[in-house]
Amino acid sequence: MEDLDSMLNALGIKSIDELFLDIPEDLKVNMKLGEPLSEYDLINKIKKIGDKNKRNHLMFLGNGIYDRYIPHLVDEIISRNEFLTSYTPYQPEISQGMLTALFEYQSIISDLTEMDVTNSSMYDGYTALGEAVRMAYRINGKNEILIPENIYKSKLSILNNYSYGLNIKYVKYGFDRDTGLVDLNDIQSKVNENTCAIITENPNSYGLIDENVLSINEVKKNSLIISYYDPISLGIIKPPGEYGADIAVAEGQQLGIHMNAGGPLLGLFSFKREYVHKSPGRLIGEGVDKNGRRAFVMTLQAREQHIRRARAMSNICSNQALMAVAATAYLSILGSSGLRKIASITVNKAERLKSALKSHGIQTVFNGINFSDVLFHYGNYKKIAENGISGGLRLSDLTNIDYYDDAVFFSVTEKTEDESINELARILGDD
Amino acid sequence: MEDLDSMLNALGIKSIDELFLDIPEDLKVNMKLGEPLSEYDLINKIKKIGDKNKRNHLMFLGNGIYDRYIPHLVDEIISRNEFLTSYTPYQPEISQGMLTALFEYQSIISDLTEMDVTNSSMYDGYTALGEAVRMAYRINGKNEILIPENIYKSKLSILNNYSYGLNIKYVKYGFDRDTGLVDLNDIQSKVNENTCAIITENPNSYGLIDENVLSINEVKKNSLIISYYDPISLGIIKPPGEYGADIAVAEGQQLGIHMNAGGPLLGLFSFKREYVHKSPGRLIGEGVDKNGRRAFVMTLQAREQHIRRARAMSNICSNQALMAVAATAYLSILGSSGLRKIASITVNKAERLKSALKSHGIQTVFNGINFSDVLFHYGNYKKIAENGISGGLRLSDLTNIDYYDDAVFFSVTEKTEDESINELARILGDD
Amino acid sequence: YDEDFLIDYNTGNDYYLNDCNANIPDKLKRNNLRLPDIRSSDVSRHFTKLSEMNYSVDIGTYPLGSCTMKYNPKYNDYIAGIENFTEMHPLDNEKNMQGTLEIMYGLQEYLKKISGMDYVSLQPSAGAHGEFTGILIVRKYFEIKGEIGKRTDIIIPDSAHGTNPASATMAGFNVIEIPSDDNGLIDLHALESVVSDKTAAFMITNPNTLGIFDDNIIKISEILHRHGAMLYYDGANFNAILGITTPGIMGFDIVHFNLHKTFATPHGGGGPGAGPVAVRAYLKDFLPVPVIEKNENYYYMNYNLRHTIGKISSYYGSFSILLRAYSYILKNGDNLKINTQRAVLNANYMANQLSGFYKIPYKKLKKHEFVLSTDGTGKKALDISKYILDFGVHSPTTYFPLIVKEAMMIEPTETATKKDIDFYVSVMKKALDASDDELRAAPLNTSVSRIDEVAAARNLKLKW
Amino acid sequence: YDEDFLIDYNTGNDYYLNDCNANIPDKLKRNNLRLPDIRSSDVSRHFTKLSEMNYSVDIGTYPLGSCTMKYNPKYNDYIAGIENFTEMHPLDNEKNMQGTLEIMYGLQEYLKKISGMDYVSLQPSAGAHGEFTGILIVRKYFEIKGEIGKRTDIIIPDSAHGTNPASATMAGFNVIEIPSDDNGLIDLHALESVVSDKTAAFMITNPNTLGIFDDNIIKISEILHRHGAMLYYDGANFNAILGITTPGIMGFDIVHFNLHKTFATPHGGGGPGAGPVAVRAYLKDFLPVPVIEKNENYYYMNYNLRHTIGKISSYYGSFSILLRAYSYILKNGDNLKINTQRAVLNANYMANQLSGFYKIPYKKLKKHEFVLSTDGTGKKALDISKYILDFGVHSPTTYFPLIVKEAMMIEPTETATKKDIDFYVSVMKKALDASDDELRAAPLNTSVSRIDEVAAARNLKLKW
Repeated sequence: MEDLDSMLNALGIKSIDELFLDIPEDLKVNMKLGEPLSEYDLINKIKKIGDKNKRNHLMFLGNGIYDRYIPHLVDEIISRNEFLTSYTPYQPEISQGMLTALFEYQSIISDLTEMDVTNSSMYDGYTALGEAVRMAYRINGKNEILIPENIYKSKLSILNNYSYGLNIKYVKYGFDRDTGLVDLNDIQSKVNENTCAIITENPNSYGLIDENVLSINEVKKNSLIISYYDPISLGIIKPPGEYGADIAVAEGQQLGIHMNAGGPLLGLFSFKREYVHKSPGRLIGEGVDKNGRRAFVMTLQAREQHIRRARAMSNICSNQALMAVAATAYLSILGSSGLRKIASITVNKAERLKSALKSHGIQTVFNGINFSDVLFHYGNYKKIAENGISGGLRLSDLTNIDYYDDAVFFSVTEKTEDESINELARILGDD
Repeated sequence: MEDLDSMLNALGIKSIDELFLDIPEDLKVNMKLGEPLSEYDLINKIKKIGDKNKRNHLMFLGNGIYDRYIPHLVDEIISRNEFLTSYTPYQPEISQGMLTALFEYQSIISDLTEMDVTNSSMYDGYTALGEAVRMAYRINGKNEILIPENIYKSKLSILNNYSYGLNIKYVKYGFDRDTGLVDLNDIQSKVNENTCAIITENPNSYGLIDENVLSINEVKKNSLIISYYDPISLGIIKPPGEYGADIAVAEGQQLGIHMNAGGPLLGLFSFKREYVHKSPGRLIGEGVDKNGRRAFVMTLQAREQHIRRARAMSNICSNQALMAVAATAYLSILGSSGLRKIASITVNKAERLKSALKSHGIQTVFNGINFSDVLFHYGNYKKIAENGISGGLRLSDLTNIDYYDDAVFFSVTEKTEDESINELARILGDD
Repeated sequence: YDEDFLIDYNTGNDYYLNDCNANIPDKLKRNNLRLPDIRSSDVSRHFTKLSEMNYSVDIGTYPLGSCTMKYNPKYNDYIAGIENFTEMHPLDNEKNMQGTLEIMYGLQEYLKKISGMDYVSLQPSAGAHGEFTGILIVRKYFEIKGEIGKRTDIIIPDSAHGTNPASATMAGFNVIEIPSDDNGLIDLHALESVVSDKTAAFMITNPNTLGIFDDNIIKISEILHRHGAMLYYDGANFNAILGITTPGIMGFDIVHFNLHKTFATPHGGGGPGAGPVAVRAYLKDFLPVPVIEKNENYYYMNYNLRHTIGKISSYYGSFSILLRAYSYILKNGDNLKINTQRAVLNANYMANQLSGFYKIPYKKLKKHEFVLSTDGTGKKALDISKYILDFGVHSPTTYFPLIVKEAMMIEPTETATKKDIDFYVSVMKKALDASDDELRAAPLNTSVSRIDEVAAARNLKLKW
Repeated sequence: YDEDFLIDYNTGNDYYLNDCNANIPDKLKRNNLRLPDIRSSDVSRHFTKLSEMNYSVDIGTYPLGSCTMKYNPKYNDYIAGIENFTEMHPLDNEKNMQGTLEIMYGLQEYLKKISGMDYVSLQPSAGAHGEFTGILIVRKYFEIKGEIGKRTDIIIPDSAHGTNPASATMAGFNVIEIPSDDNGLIDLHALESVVSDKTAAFMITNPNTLGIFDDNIIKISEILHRHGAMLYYDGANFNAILGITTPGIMGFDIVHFNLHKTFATPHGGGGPGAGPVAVRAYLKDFLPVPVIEKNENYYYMNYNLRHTIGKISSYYGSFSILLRAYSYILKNGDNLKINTQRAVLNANYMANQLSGFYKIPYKKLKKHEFVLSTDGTGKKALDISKYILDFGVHSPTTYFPLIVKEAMMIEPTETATKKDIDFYVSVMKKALDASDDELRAAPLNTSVSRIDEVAAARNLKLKW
């Protein structure tokens, strides 16, 4: 048993209460938070709450968060005490493990996107996009941002919040109503000398792999390209670095992170080397120690809040370091061949979903190539709900687009079983 | 990609098959073990098999294996790669972690039992008892072992196997039919100059905390006492070291090890210092390194099979090291106060079970104090089965005792909920 | 360890998946993809070795001031891994998510009580994100009130965390910094002299970063409110007051929490954290949507807040962190107050033990942390922070707060035992006896020695 | 780390449980109980630090000969933790345990196929336990046959694992050791000269501990069977033949497996292992009970074996280890043969690379392992084994088998990459260039230096 009395004695006090004499009595509260529980009772209670969640085998949700298979080694790695319970690596000499892992994260995401630099993580994809807009504004000071007209409403809401304090205007560009692909002419007509940046999405918000996105570079003039991509799709489709992205951001949840009702997530944030001093977030750099040995440190900290305070490039302090380690582990376990396969299986499963639903009379809205998310014409929402299907998100709920009748999403991943697809088709088609 | 060709080149061969030319062609087989699976498919398949197990909330099984709560920290510790995937610590300089942990295990179990020495684990409680008999025989060379008449049949079977090659005779001693406690007079009458050892059990095989066991010391004459105990019970009842045990063994599963349908388990094996050179299994000793620093090594290896071969004290090589670490972690997390509480709760739950069943007309076979296992008169086996109750093991199945009508066991632990007890009583009593 | 990069292993990928090709037009198809080509066994070894080169709460004392590095109980790792929680999609049907929503609702309720506020949003992903959210609420509030053109300033003390001014600027406010008084507290005169009807809010911690509780807090609140401005509570130092007092009773309008500090969720080497925001009733309508509400026993997401700032995170916040915090509160209950008391005892005891050896400026009675100065010892805080690493402990936060010269900011938390503190104190004393050469040479027993950070920033290398 | 014992922490237990007293007569009541008084946070730190002082497969190459230290895939840790398996009581109703029984049945079937035998018992807890079980079966068989008085001998080659003679003695047999021939193989003449109608069995590995496959195996089998004796297969070296050949086709009667070797279950710093036994049809009735059988789709435990030796473990074996082995086989399927090939390639490549530098006696073509001798290099195997520890690798098994002077027995397994092997070879070569002083001083970079084992055995200290 510890000698608490000797601690009190050293302080010359009789009771711990004396340490709170500086708090006026009338500010003190008598808070009731409940009896303490044993660990067993705690886990019992929480498990019972968990049991109220219903997990459905007809799982066709996506649109940003995907139920992909996570190799157990990923969980094993990020549950190592030394990663899990460490703080931001302020003392690099005893934090080389995390620093190296984060440096590898920066490297692997830069390789994946073919961008020059990747920072050591943002909160999630949407806030990363918000930070990208702020960064673009810092780079060229212009104030119009072109955004896709079908951008998710929640994404747009975050953009608005992230530029709330700035003088930024969002201008929407259109899509071809038949193909669902970006309308390059519309972009061209809207780019002007005030255009700060064009936000592109590939796959786009209709779920299509959009070849026109690859050509936005040709119409952007002096503006910047902010590319919002799907990291798994980069296993088979061209990376943002190849089609002119200045800043590339994405939601990294698919890279080894459990869905967890949407958090914690991982904002991937990459950019061209020349913009590094305008970039937000943490950066890990390689250097050497006194003995010339390779060593890693947080670098360019002068951009950050704890040094630059009001003039910092962002206010980020805590970020998603552990999730970045998960993504690094995930991508290295899969390797190039694994990622290519998973991306390919996803495309093929989407095709399978389309043909299964088609054979039950349900049509896609567009004819293009889908990645995970596929948009169908289907109006019997009640049936979706009654059959407890997880899926069938309405385009009109997710976006401001309302000119496609009864357009709903069903999404797939490499985990989607063919039997589930068939079952879904049977249920939906059985009118 | 690795350069396998260069390995083949170095060997001067063209194909790996050439490395198997020494195996005659007619000995080669074409084995079909199935297509490889992805990790996802694997886990899916195994989970589906797991779903075929039915876990019952009316869980009243015990009699050696108990469903106790395991603090998650225990699992966390034994899943550390460095413990989990290491081998026997043959190179102590890089194995101090496991060696220290095992030394602590030896210490903590010695403290728990108040015995001098504990070895670094046996397979399980029953084989530990088998090894204890062999050790007793090595110590005094006599060949009669007194055993309780109500000893579990499976335990006895293992004893027979462990002494199969020795000239050992098992002689049973009796119990008072009313109290269910050891008959000291019977033991006294059976101890003679050939008696090698007396095996005692506390709690005894009827589930009773048996005060007579504490007095066997007084009637043993020149024989040895081998004490089989319940490690959790030592939170409140006297330890074997206090009532004269020469060798004390137990099943350690309750100390932080999941039930896992009965394995892996942990054989606790302690003894008096003077017998150390006759003892089986691994021993970790404290020593110093070249620089005088405290260090741990496997010691007295000359007793073991890899050195002494045919004349070894046992054939044990692999043991239950990781489970020993679990037990060490478990006992240190609980501490003296925690173990006392768990033991007390167990006794109280047993009392609760007795009064609940009694209020529904179901009587205990004995009136003594029970630890986890309680013997009731109850003959409606069908009802137990039909209600899917996990429990109701028959005394006549477990032991060779057949003179108590319809005697069945229901067991409790600190996890047993009062509502479950009440539900059990309602179901059983509702005749 | 001298550990290679993943990309340099080239041991051949062995992750098994059926092969498969998708039909993608060449124009879209990726040609080169260069991910590490490495076996799973090597991935495991790589990260196991890296992890062993990393300090953590599970290794030893980690008294980073204002970071509250307390033990992260392992039962929460189990709980956070329950598949019924981890495998929920955020856009699933509300009916399917009742368990998830119950946890979130329960945590909102706890945080209300703990902060003494009326409503809570769990959405922000980190403390700084909570600040940003809070300040956006301030902005929106004044916008709706028609005062946004006028309310341009946010006042912040010079002892504040750097995130405060950064968040305020990010939301488009001017930051006005005011100096602390001679006691390290808020200088009421300085405050009065800058506060005006241009003031939107005053952002402070209490206790502040010096670990000192400002008992003028009610006066401060009155000053702000008299000018129609708000008082913002930075919850980074909540570990000092949990169960003792609340921002609500102190007169704050908006509060953010750092769940990874006060509520023992693991910090993950930098994150994820979680930074819920609590507000008074009059600000409820401004919170991010959805908030979780309850109707009989049915939990639902309420998107209907009249003046909501909208969304601040992609979904509802860092659920698995929220779950751990909920579980931590549920398990400890009324004992949380005992944790607070112990944290404060530890800080005061440690300050007391060091006080003859280092200057510990300002008021003697500390709360959860204290700041010492190496000024006058002839040693630099930097050198001492490196020297003590060789003894298996983590250094304090150094050179912060900026108002103390050669500052070392120490927060032992309730996890530190007397033994830990006594050892730490002995190491800190030993550092004073070390020669300049010894100090400059330190650390010696770490996986790398002191790093040339200036060179690393000059010759930027940000990828392998 | 200089780490205190748990018992020396005295930081105060903080494990929360409601207090409670049981009514126990004083006579029975324990008065003193002295377990460590330590906080959970300190328990976590203690074991985290200890673990970092321990080498493992997840750190690096671990080529202990005959131990088959291959990578233990992490998916198996997940699988072994599935609560539907971990939380089953062994005495539960058969109907409740269908999942558990299906796994056991499935593994029995796999092991039959892999061994070429007819029946399997999963009950033994380790390899040596499997040997003991096998030899008990031999004993019981001859007892039933009425020959036990006569069949007193078990023959074992001098290159055998120590467990073989120990297990044979334990079951009450005399052990007769025969020398190996000039090729390190079984000397058929020596065998013929000792085999007789007193012989109960011959226990061997093939390939043997030198890693050499004995192609006289069919002759050997004939010799034994001609004398009415049995041939016992020690499965420790199974990693050399899995998928290539089987003990069945080689003529063995009884086989044990070491699942923790061949089937990649983690060795846990010494255990738990699992040592299933497979036998030919005529021995089925002698197996321990129960064996798992199947009736349509219902799995059940068959206790009805006429001559069963009874029980050898408390219940049915190390289920969680069995589950991992099952899962490993199910996942890899036909690729297991590729693992075997790679293991053999690795051993031969490594032997080849070292052959100019160390003597590698006997036949050149190895299987999964090989033995080198430091004899002639002027260095002791012990010194070299300590020297190489400083390079972050684990040493080979030293001074075994006994028939090779200054032996180092090396088994890289399929986990070793070319890079691993090349590095290991370079370190082994470097050791030859080290001075005697350097060798004797080694290891230097480990948590402790060389330990005085003799003193530790003389001044026995077995508890804190």
